[in-house]
Amino acid sequence: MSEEQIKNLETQFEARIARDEKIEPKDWMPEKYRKTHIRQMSQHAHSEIIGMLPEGNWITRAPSLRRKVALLAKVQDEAGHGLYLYSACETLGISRNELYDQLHTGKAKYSSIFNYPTVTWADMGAIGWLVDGAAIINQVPLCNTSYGPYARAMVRVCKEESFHQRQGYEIMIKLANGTPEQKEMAQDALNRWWWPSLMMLGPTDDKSVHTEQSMKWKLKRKSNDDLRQQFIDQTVPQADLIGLTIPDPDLKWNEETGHYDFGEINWDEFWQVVKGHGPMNKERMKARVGAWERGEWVRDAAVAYADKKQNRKEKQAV
Amino acid sequence: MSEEQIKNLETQFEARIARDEKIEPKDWMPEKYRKTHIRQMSQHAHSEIIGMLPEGNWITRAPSLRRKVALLAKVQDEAGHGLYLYSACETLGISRNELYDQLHTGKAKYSSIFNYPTVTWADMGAIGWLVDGAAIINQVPLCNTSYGPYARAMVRVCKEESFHQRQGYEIMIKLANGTPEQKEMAQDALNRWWWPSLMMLGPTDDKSVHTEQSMKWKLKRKSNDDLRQQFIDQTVPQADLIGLTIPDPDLKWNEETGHYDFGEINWDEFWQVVKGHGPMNKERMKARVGAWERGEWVRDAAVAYADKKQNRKEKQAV
Amino acid sequence: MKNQNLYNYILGIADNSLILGQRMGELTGHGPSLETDIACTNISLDLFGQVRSYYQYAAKIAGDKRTEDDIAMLRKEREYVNVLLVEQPNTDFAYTIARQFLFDVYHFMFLTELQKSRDVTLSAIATKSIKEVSYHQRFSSDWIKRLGDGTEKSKSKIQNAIDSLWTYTDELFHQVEADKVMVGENIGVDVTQLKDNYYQRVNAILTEAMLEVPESKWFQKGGKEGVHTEHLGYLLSDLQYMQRAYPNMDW
Amino acid sequence: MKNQNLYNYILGIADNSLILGQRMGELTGHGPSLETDIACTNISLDLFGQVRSYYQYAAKIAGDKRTEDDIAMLRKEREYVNVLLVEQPNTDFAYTIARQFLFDVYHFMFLTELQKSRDVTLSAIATKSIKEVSYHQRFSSDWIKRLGDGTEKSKSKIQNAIDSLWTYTDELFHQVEADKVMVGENIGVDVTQLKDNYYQRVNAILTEAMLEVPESKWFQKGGKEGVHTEHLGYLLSDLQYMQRAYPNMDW
Repeated sequence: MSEEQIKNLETQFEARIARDEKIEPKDWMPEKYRKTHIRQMSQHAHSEIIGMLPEGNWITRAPSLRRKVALLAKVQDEAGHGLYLYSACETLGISRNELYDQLHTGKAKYSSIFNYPTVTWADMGAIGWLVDGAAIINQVPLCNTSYGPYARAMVRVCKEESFHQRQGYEIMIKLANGTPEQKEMAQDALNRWWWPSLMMLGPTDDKSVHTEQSMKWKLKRKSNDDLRQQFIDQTVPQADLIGLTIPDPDLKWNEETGHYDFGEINWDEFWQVVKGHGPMNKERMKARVGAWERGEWVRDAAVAYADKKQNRKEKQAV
Repeated sequence: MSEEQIKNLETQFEARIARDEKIEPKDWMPEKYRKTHIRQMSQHAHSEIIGMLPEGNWITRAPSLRRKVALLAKVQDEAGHGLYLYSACETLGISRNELYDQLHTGKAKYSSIFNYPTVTWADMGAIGWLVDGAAIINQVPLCNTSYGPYARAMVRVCKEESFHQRQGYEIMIKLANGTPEQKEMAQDALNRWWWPSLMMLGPTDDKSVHTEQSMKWKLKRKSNDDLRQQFIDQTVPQADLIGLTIPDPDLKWNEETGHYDFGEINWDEFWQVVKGHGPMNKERMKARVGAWERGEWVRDAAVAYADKKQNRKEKQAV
Repeated sequence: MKNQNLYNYILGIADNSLILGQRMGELTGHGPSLETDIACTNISLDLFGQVRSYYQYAAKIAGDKRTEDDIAMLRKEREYVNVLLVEQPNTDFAYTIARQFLFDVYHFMFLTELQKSRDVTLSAIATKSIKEVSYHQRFSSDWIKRLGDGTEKSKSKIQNAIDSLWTYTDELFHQVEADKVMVGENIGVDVTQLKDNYYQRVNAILTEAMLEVPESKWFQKGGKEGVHTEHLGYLLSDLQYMQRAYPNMDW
Repeated sequence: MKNQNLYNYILGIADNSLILGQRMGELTGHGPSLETDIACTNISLDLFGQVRSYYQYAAKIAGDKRTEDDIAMLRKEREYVNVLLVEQPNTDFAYTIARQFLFDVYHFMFLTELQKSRDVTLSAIATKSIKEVSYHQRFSSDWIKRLGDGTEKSKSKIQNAIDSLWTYTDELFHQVEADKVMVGENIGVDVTQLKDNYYQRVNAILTEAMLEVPESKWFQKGGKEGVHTEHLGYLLSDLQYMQRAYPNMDW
């Protein structure tokens, strides 16, 4: 194609997006669009998969059968989200194995929040309430993103995430209204997960890359700082309601702006964790890569069996 | 050597034993004496090593620090007994690796009692009281056995075993005098370990092989049935003293014989366990062989390092 | 308790699902592929769902203050009456599949009969559960075939797992006192009647999977009387941790 | 409590020995050779012996009904203040040795200083313990050399273990509030002063063992504030099982 033809296609493409039309896998798309989507969608898929580990850590020790069932269902949903998102990613011409390979070699990122350990049961509440809460704020706008398969996956993901968020908050309510020990456990979890949750909304706008292009493609509709403010404004009253204290002495309602002012985020910690030096980065990768390597013979067997079955069918057909 | 010379040596040899002289590694001995001793001593050594597993199972879960320390010390003693006995065995010209190989391939036996699981803490008491109790009855006569290294090893072993036996009984006393739950735990352990302990003294005399020869060599000084009776007569009053009930409805004092009469032993179970079909035979061998295989690279490294060090010394000497 | 036999009978059913569910739950996030991970988590979820129905019913029968969680998490090891099979560890995926398969075939047959129970609650639980268990059985049987007729390595691994776990199959058909009483009252299933069919079905699938049917006639037992292998204690330390460390709290 | 700082300070010392002792105790019967098995069991035994002295003293200071066992086994995970290093699992013998070595070098230096404590009980415990720890250090250092300068495989395994555990070494030299107060009272050891010597000594042995000294400057912390890695919870389920399941009993 000539440069002019490409330019032309690009203009039509941008116009379609501007008209809120969905881009589908077989449609023409700029290479950068494809690459950016693979990066973001796979990062999202990987986050679901790695995100299974900190919560999986409490399945065997859930305090009641009801909570155990709910936790199992939640972690299973996350695996399901991973599955849709990998499938959506595959529509852009990359295989699941390539995506895994990027994860396992550290080439692809996943959400840094999962590099913190889950040290008490209350962390199951805090993750649902705060981490899923922040995730939803990031994700709801993506239900209207321009790439069709991603938008449709996100509709389903958001519905379930919002259920998980309520479930997490409900765990916190129960603890906060429980015995002093339970309330302390809830407060401790809030103390540990609050700041990492704020960091989840991404670096401050002046440090954030790709934002303008992503806005145009509807991969992003608000800036990180706006999303963070939305998360804080939404979460602080929820904490108040159940008598827990946000661990930020600078937090206060600002009548003028109609928002909460909040203290400084430790971005050094954020970048340290992103670079792989968080408390659990190595453990998470070890668990993931270990499962993958231990599973190799199983996957090989499934392929060999399928091949044999196919051969037998073909022979019968002859 | 002529047959006559050998005959002559044999006669002198038997005479020495009859005079209660010790046979030492460098002394001439009949091949059968050597083989019988290797079999018995290695079986004894293997029993110490495998015997570490059922008790090792409770080290991480011992109910108090005092008990944990005592249990660690006890299991360490068992490893130590294994060590002396393997060394004593090596004096007869067989290597430790050959002995291990016999154990790991199932060619050599170990005491069948260790093929039962330790399912509660009280089993630590029952093993000390009953299993070590039965072992001592088997072993005390061996302190005067004819083969010097074996006799000397047994002196040390018996001293420690008798300490272990008291320690086990003390655990049972504490439980029997404890809460109803603790007492129940003690009774349950007695119920499960009583019959296997009786079986530990070996098959009934009419089913026992090698006995006559072993008597002559002082490898055995009483028959299995006599030892078993001694064990029962000694243990029943100990159970009575702490209010536990021996799980044998046929058990009763016989004024005439001056011994306890007791019920029939389930020899089918005994032979089943001996043949490898006990509850834990496979698990014990799996644990043992697993540890050995996982340790191969460690042992290889130690050898390689020692060789390098030796080479360096030799080079310096040149 | 008015109906101790019924109570014991329910525990005899439910403890199997509890312990197997716990074992499958250990694997979440660590499966050989995302699809198997989801399936194993799903089996765990189904089993715990069944467990809740059974223990809620048992708690009702007990008629005192005990709850489903008390029954699940506050007994002593010697009071759990699951068969030894289900407590065996996740040594590798072959053991996981073999354990599941050897249990599923039994479980499906058992629930088929339990649907006919004179006890309407048990019959209803069975009817609800059998759909789930039918899926479990399909999943584990399919994997038996994939592994048995896959590669040399997978064949050897699954054969080894089947051989090791075989010794725990006979116990599925043992009866304790409560079982006999409940059979007599047309509430319980006579498991002794399931045995021949069980081995026929298992053998057929193993054969289809190009595997050898183990010949050993030596079987282990004890679980139904609460005498377990040394694996159960560690499983219980985790299962019970929160209820033990934070007694008498709501979650 | 009259002397909460001293109490906390003692726990800060003793929890390390408790958790490391528990880890070493897991290996009993499963070592690569009978001699290493005995040595690891012996280290566990020594550490638990020390733990008892410390907790008995702590219980005395607390002055209420609590016993050494309550302190050892009835705290919540967030109340254990051991360094993260000692709770890391026995991944293989290389990890076991690397963990032991990285702790022993610190432990020996620490006890050397603690002998000078103004608190006579702590000083006496240190004097008694240092003989044992001197043996531990010799054992682990010797094995670092054997593995580092043994075969290709052992070199790679021990290097990998050292690299992985290195991130937990810096925390040994952190001070919590109680540490600072106790240093001020000439009771506690100023661990910040041990750091340079520690790395010198560790580096010297690693170099002698033909191993690379890790260059990473990123370190993990949290243990001293009770925020542990996900490994500790499982260790505690076992450690606490009996005390939790059978509360208020004598053993």
